[in-house]
Amino acid sequence: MLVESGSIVTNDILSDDVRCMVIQVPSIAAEAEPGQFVMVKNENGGTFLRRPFGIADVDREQGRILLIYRVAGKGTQELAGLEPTMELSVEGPLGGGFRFESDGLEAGGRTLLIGGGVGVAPMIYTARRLAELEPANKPVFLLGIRNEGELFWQDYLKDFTEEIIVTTNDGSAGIKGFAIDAMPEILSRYDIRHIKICGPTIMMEGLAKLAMEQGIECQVSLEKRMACGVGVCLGCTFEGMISGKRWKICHDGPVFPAEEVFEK
Amino acid sequence: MLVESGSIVTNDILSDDVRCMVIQVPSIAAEAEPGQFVMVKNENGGTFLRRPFGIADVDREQGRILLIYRVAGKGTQELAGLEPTMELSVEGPLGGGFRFESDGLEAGGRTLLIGGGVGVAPMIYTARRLAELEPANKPVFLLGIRNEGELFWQDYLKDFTEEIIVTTNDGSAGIKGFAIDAMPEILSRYDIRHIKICGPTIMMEGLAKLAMEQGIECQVSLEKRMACGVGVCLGCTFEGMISGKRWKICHDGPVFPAEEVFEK
Amino acid sequence: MNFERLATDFAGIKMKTPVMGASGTFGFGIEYKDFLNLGDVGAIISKGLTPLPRSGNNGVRVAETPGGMLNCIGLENPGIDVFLRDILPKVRQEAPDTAFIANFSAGTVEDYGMMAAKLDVDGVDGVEVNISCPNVKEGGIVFGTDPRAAAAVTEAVKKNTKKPVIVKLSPNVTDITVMAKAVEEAGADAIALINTLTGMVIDIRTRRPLLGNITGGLSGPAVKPIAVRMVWQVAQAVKIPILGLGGITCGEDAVEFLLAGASAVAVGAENFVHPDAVVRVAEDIDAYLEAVGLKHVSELVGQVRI
Amino acid sequence: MNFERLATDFAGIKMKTPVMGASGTFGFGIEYKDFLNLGDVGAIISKGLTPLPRSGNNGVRVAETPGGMLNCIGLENPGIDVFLRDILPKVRQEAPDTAFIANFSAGTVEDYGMMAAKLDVDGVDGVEVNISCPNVKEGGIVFGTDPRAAAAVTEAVKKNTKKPVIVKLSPNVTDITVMAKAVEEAGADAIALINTLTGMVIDIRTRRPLLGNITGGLSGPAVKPIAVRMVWQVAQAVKIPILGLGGITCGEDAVEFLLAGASAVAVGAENFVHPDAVVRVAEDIDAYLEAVGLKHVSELVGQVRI
Ligand SMILES: Cc1cc2nc3c(=O)[nH]c(=O)nc-3n(C[C@H](O)[C@H](O)[C@H](O)COP(=O)(O)OP(=O)(O)OC[C@H]3O[C@@H](n4cnc5c(N)ncnc54)[C@H](O)[C@@H]3O)c2cc1C
Ligand SMILES: Cc1cc2nc3c(=O)[nH]c(=O)nc-3n(C[C@H](O)[C@H](O)[C@H](O)COP(=O)(O)OP(=O)(O)OC[C@H]3O[C@@H](n4cnc5c(N)ncnc54)[C@H](O)[C@@H]3O)c2cc1C
Ligand SMILES: Cc1cc2nc3c(=O)[nH]c(=O)nc-3n(C[C@H](O)[C@H](O)[C@H](O)COP(=O)(O)O)c2cc1C
Ligand SMILES: Cc1cc2nc3c(=O)[nH]c(=O)nc-3n(C[C@H](O)[C@H](O)[C@H](O)COP(=O)(O)O)c2cc1C
Ligand code: FES
Ligand code: FES
Repeated sequence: MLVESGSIVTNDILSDDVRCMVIQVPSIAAEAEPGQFVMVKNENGGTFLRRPFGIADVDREQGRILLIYRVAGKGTQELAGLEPTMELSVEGPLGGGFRFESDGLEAGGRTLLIGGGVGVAPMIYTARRLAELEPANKPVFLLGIRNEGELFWQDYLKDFTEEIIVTTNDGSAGIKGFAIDAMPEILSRYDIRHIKICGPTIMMEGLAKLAMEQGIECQVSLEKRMACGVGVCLGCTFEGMISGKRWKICHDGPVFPAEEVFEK
Repeated sequence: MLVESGSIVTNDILSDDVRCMVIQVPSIAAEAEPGQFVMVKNENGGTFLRRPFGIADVDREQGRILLIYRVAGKGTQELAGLEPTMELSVEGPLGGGFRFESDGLEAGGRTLLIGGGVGVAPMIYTARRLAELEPANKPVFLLGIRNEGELFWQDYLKDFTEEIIVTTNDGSAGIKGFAIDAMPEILSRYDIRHIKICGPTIMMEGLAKLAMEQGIECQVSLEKRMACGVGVCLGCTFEGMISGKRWKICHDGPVFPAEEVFEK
Repeated sequence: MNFERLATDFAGIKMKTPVMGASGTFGFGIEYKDFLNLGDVGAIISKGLTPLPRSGNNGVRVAETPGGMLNCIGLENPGIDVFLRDILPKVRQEAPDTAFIANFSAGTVEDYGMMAAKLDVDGVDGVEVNISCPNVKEGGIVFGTDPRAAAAVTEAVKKNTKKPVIVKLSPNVTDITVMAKAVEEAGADAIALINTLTGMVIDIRTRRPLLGNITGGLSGPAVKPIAVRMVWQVAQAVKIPILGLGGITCGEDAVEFLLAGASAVAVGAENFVHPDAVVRVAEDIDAYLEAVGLKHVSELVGQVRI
Repeated sequence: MNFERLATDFAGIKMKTPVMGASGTFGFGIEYKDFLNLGDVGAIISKGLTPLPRSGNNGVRVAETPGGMLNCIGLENPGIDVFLRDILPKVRQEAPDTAFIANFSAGTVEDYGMMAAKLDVDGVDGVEVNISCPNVKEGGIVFGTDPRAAAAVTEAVKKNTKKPVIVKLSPNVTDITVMAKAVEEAGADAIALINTLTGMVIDIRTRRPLLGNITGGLSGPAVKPIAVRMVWQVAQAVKIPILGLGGITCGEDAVEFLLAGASAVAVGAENFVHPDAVVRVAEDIDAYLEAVGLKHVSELVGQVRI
C-alpha cells in the first residue's frame, strides 16, 4: 500500500465511453492481487479527490497495471484526456481482493466469474489468476453487457476462461437479457462450486441470492463512493448482514462473502 | 474581441522560469495589435479564472500568436505543462494597444522601446510594427533584465531594432543596474521623441518621470490582477492623474499616456 | 433555444430565459455585446449603484482561490445620477428587449428609499437591493445580517417604487431562513441568494493580506453547495420567488438551483471565464428540458424529491 | 525536518510539529502508518466519538464538489467504550510518542461532561469538543450556533477533565467572534476552527439530493479563504491559542493560517488525497522557516501585517 507516481504507457479507446489505460507502477504491480483496486489522481487536473478503479490486470515483469474505465463524469473525462508519458499518481494496491478456495475443484467443479458493465475489469485479473492456479480447470465467465459494442471484454478474457457466456440487454450479442437469465443453462452444463461477481448492485443481488439458494460459495465485489480508499473517512461503510459488523468496503473489502451483503 | 479555441503549436523553455508558447488562433491573430493582450484558460486544468498575457508577436499569415510567460504560480505552471496539439481557450485581442505617433520621426528622431522582465513580451510585437512602419528608422530598445540568463529576448528583438541596450541587475551582461541607469547615454546618443514602456511599475515610474521631465511623449503599459479582462469586474481600475477619470486597465488600456498614470 | 420553454415571469419581470447576469459580474450588459446576443439574455442585473459615485477599494481587488475567487471591488460605480443620465439610455438602446434590473445599496435606510425612488423610471424592469455587500465599510453588512434592519430597508424600498423588488441576501448568517422571512414579511417581491461569503487570503511572501481591503467576497464554483443548500432552505420558508446564484457555470448547475427551489438563476463569476455563459447556461437548461421531456422550465422549480 | 524549529506546545499539548491530522479525516492515526511515520505527526485527532456506537447516515456519504468535498458520515464511530478498550491501546502502541487528541460530541450537556470524564485517562493528551457537526440531527448544530449552549458545553467538559480542552467551532454563524469569546469565557483552553460549512448537491438525473442526509459538510481547499478569515477574526478577539484548519493542502496554506493567528494547524480532507499530507505540510513549513530565516514556527503566529 503506497503512493506511486506512474507513467502512462497507453490510454486507448475500447468503446464509446470505455477506455483502457496501462500505467507503469512497478511497486504497486509487484503487490497487486486480483480484486484489489487503486485510487488515482491527476495532479495537474481540476478534480480534488482521487478516483477508485479496479485493477483489471497486472504485468509484474514489466511493472505495469491495466485499468479499464468508463467515462462517467469530470474525473474520468480528465483521465481520458491524458496521453502516454504523462504522470498519474496511483495509490494502492487497496483492499483485500478475492479469496481463492479450491474445494470442489479437484472433482471437476468449476469457478464461475461474473462481470457486469465496467465491473468486468477486476474479473480479468481474477480470471488470469484462476487460469494460472489451475490451468486445466479454467473458470467459466458470464459477461453481462449492454450491447455488442462492449464485446471487447472477450479479447481480454478468452485466454483465461473455459467459455464466455454473453448476455446483452438488447440481444445484439449472446443471450438477450440480464446475466441472471443465463444462469439456468450454466448451472445445468457446469458443476459450479464457486462464484465471484463484480457488477451493479442490483445484478449482484439477484445472482448472489441464486448462489446462496443453490449453496454455492459466492463472493461479491462492492462499490460505493469513496473519499479516502484506506478506511479513514467512513464514506463507504455498511453493516454486515450476518456479523452485524460495520465493514469498510475500501479496507475490509471490496470483496465480501455474499451472505454478509445480501439477505438470503 | 472573441473567444477562440487555440491549438498549441509549440511550448518551449527560454530560461529557468520563462516559456514561450505559439498558439494557432487565426481570428485573434488577424485582429491583434501591438500592446494588446489575451486571457487564456486551460479548460482541463485546475484554475478557475483566465490568465492575462501580452501578445508578444503575431504571425497573421499562419494565424498564430506568440506568448512569452514567466512561471509564477499555479496557472502558469499548468500552462508550462501543456504540449503541442493540446487546446487552449484564448480570449482576445483585449485592450487598445500602443498608439503610434510619427511626429518628430522624419527628422531623425527615434522611438525608444523599454521592456523590463516579462514586460518585454508585448514590446517584441511593438518593435516589429515600428520597424514595418518605418524600416529606415527602427526603434532603439532598452532591455532591463535580471541577468545574462534572460538574454534570449535579444533574439526576438534584433531584426526590428536599431540597437539593443541591455542592463542587468547583477552586471552579468550589458550595463550593471536598472534600465534607468542607461538613459543618460541613450538620450545623449539618440534624439528620442517617443518612449513606450512595459515592465514593473517601479521601473516604469522612474522612466516615465524622466520622459516627462524631458518632454518626451511616453506611453506605459500597465498591469494589475484581472478577473474579466473586458471591463466588467472593475478589478483593474485606477484614477487618471490628469483626467480624474476611473480607467479600466483591461478595457481602456493597458497602455496609457505616462501623464495619466504617474505624477510629474 | 426554445424560448417558449424558457420564458419566465420572475416576480413580474418578464424574461426570455430564466438566466440573468449577476450584479457586478456583467457590467451593465453592454460590455458583453461582442460575446453574446444581448437579446438572448434573461435579464441584465447592473453593477451595484450607490447614491454617490464610488471609486472602490485600493490595492489588489481580485484574487483566484481554489475553485473560485475573492473580490473587494468596494462597489466602484459612477453613482445613480450618472447611471440614469448616461448609462441607462445606452443599455436600452443596445438591449431594447432585455429585462434590466438595477442593483443598488446605500448607507442608510433613507438613502435606500431615495435610490428606489430615483430608479422608479422607464427602462428599469425591477430592482435588486444589495443588503449584503461584505466589503464596503460604511454599509451593507449591518443590514444583511440583522433581520430588523433588512426589513426596514425592504420597507423603505417598497414604499418608493412600483417596480418588483428583489432583496439579495448575504450568506454570512447563522440562519438564512430568518433573514428570508423578515424581508418577505416586509414586502419583498422576491429574494436573491447568495451574495458572496467573506474570505481572506494572506500573501506569505509579503505577510500581508493579499486584498487591499484585507477581506473580500468569495464566489464561484467553490460556494455552489452552500448556495444550493440556502436556496433549498429558503424555498421551504417563504412563498415569494427565489433568484438562485452562487457558482453557476453550466446548465446542470442551474438545474440544481431550479430543483432546489429557485424560479430563476444568475451567473456571476463564470462570466469572467466564459463571457457567453449567461446564454450558454440558458441553452443548456433548454437541452436538459428537451432531454427529460419537460414543456416548461417552471416544471423544475422546487421539484427536488426528498 | 528540523524538529527544534517546529516543536509546539499547543495549550499544554506537546507536539513535535504544529501539524495535526483533523478529526474524521485521519482515522485514529494508525490507519495511515503505511504512508507516513506516525512519530512525525504533530498530533492525531481522533474521529469524533459519541457516548454510544453510531452507524451514521444511510446513502451516499461523500461527494466531490468544486475544489472540495461534502460529507455526511453522520459521526459513525464505535462509541467511547469500545474506543477506550480496543482502540486507544493500539494507538498508544503504534504511536507512543505522538500527541493524541480525542474528538467527541454528544446530544446533551450532561453527556458532554460524561464523555470528558471518560476521556480523562492516560494516553489521551487533550480533547477536542465538536459542537458544530452539521449533519447529525440530534446534536451538534444547536450547541455550535448558540453562544450560551456552546459555553454550557465548554463548562461541562472543563469540569470533568484535567486535559487541555479545545473547543471546535462551526463556521455556520453570523459572527464567529461571538462564539469564540463565549467558549473562551467558559474556560476553553483553545479553539479549533473551522468545522465544515453546510452544503447540498442535487443529482439532476434522479432529482434527489445526492447525499443520503440531504445536506452535508463542505470542506477542502474551497473553504480555505473563509477559514483563514475566521482564524484572523478570532485571533483578534480571544487570548487562547487557535488551531486553524479548513482546506490546508500544503505548507504555504499552513503558513497562511499561522500568520492569521493560529498556533497550530490541522490537515483534513487533503489526507484523503495525499495520505502523507500531515508530515509533508510540516516539512514544507520547516522549509519556509529555513528560507525566510526564522528560528521557530511560533515567530509566524499572528504576524500578518495589516
Ligand atoms: C472500489 C471501486 C472500484 C471501481 N472500479 C472501477 C473500474 O474498474 N472501472 C470503472 O470505470 N469504474 C470503476 N469504479 C467507479 C469509478 O470510481 C467512478 O466511475 C469514478 O470515480 C467516477 O468519477 P468521475 O469524476 O468521472 O465521475 P463523477 O462526476 O464523480 O460522478 C459521475 C458518476 O460516477 C459515479 N461515481 C462517482 N464516484 C464514484 C465512486 N467512487 N464509486 C462508484 N461510482 C461513482 C456517480 O454515481 C456518478 O453517476 C470503481 C469504484 C469503486 C468504489
Ligand atoms: C495585461 C497583462 C498582461 C500580462 N502579460 C504577461 C506576459 O506577457 N508574460 C507574463 O509572464 N506575464 C504577464 N502578465 C502577468 C501574468 O498574468 C501573471 O503572471 C499570471 O496571471 C500569474 O498566474 P499564476 O496562476 O501562475 O500565478 P498566481 O498563483 O495567480 O500568482 C502568482 C504571482 O503572479 C502575480 N499575478 C497573478 N495574477 C496576476 C495578474 N493578473 N497580473 C499580474 N500579476 C499577477 C501575483 O502577484 C503573484 O505574485 C500580464 C498581466 C496582465 C494584467
Ligand atoms: C467582482 C464581483 C463584483 C460584485 N459586485 C456586486 C455588486 O455590486 N452588488 C451585488 O449585489 N453583488 C455583487 N457581487 C456578487 C455577485 O452578484 C454574486 O452574488 C456572487 O458573486 C455569487 O455568484 P457567483 O458565485 O456566480 O459569482 C459581485 C461579485 C463579484 C465576483
Ligand atoms: C469525512 C469527514 C469527516 C469528519 N468528521 C469529523 C468529526 O467526526 N468531528 C469533527 O469535529 N470534525 C469532523 N470533520 C471536519 C474536519 O475535522 C475539518 O474540520 C473540516 O473538514 C475542515 O478541514 P479540511 O477542509 O481540511 O477538510 C470531518 C470532515 C470530513 C471531510
Ligand atoms: S473510502 Fe474512506 S473509509 Fe472507505
Ligand atoms: S479585469 Fe475586469 S474590469 Fe479590468
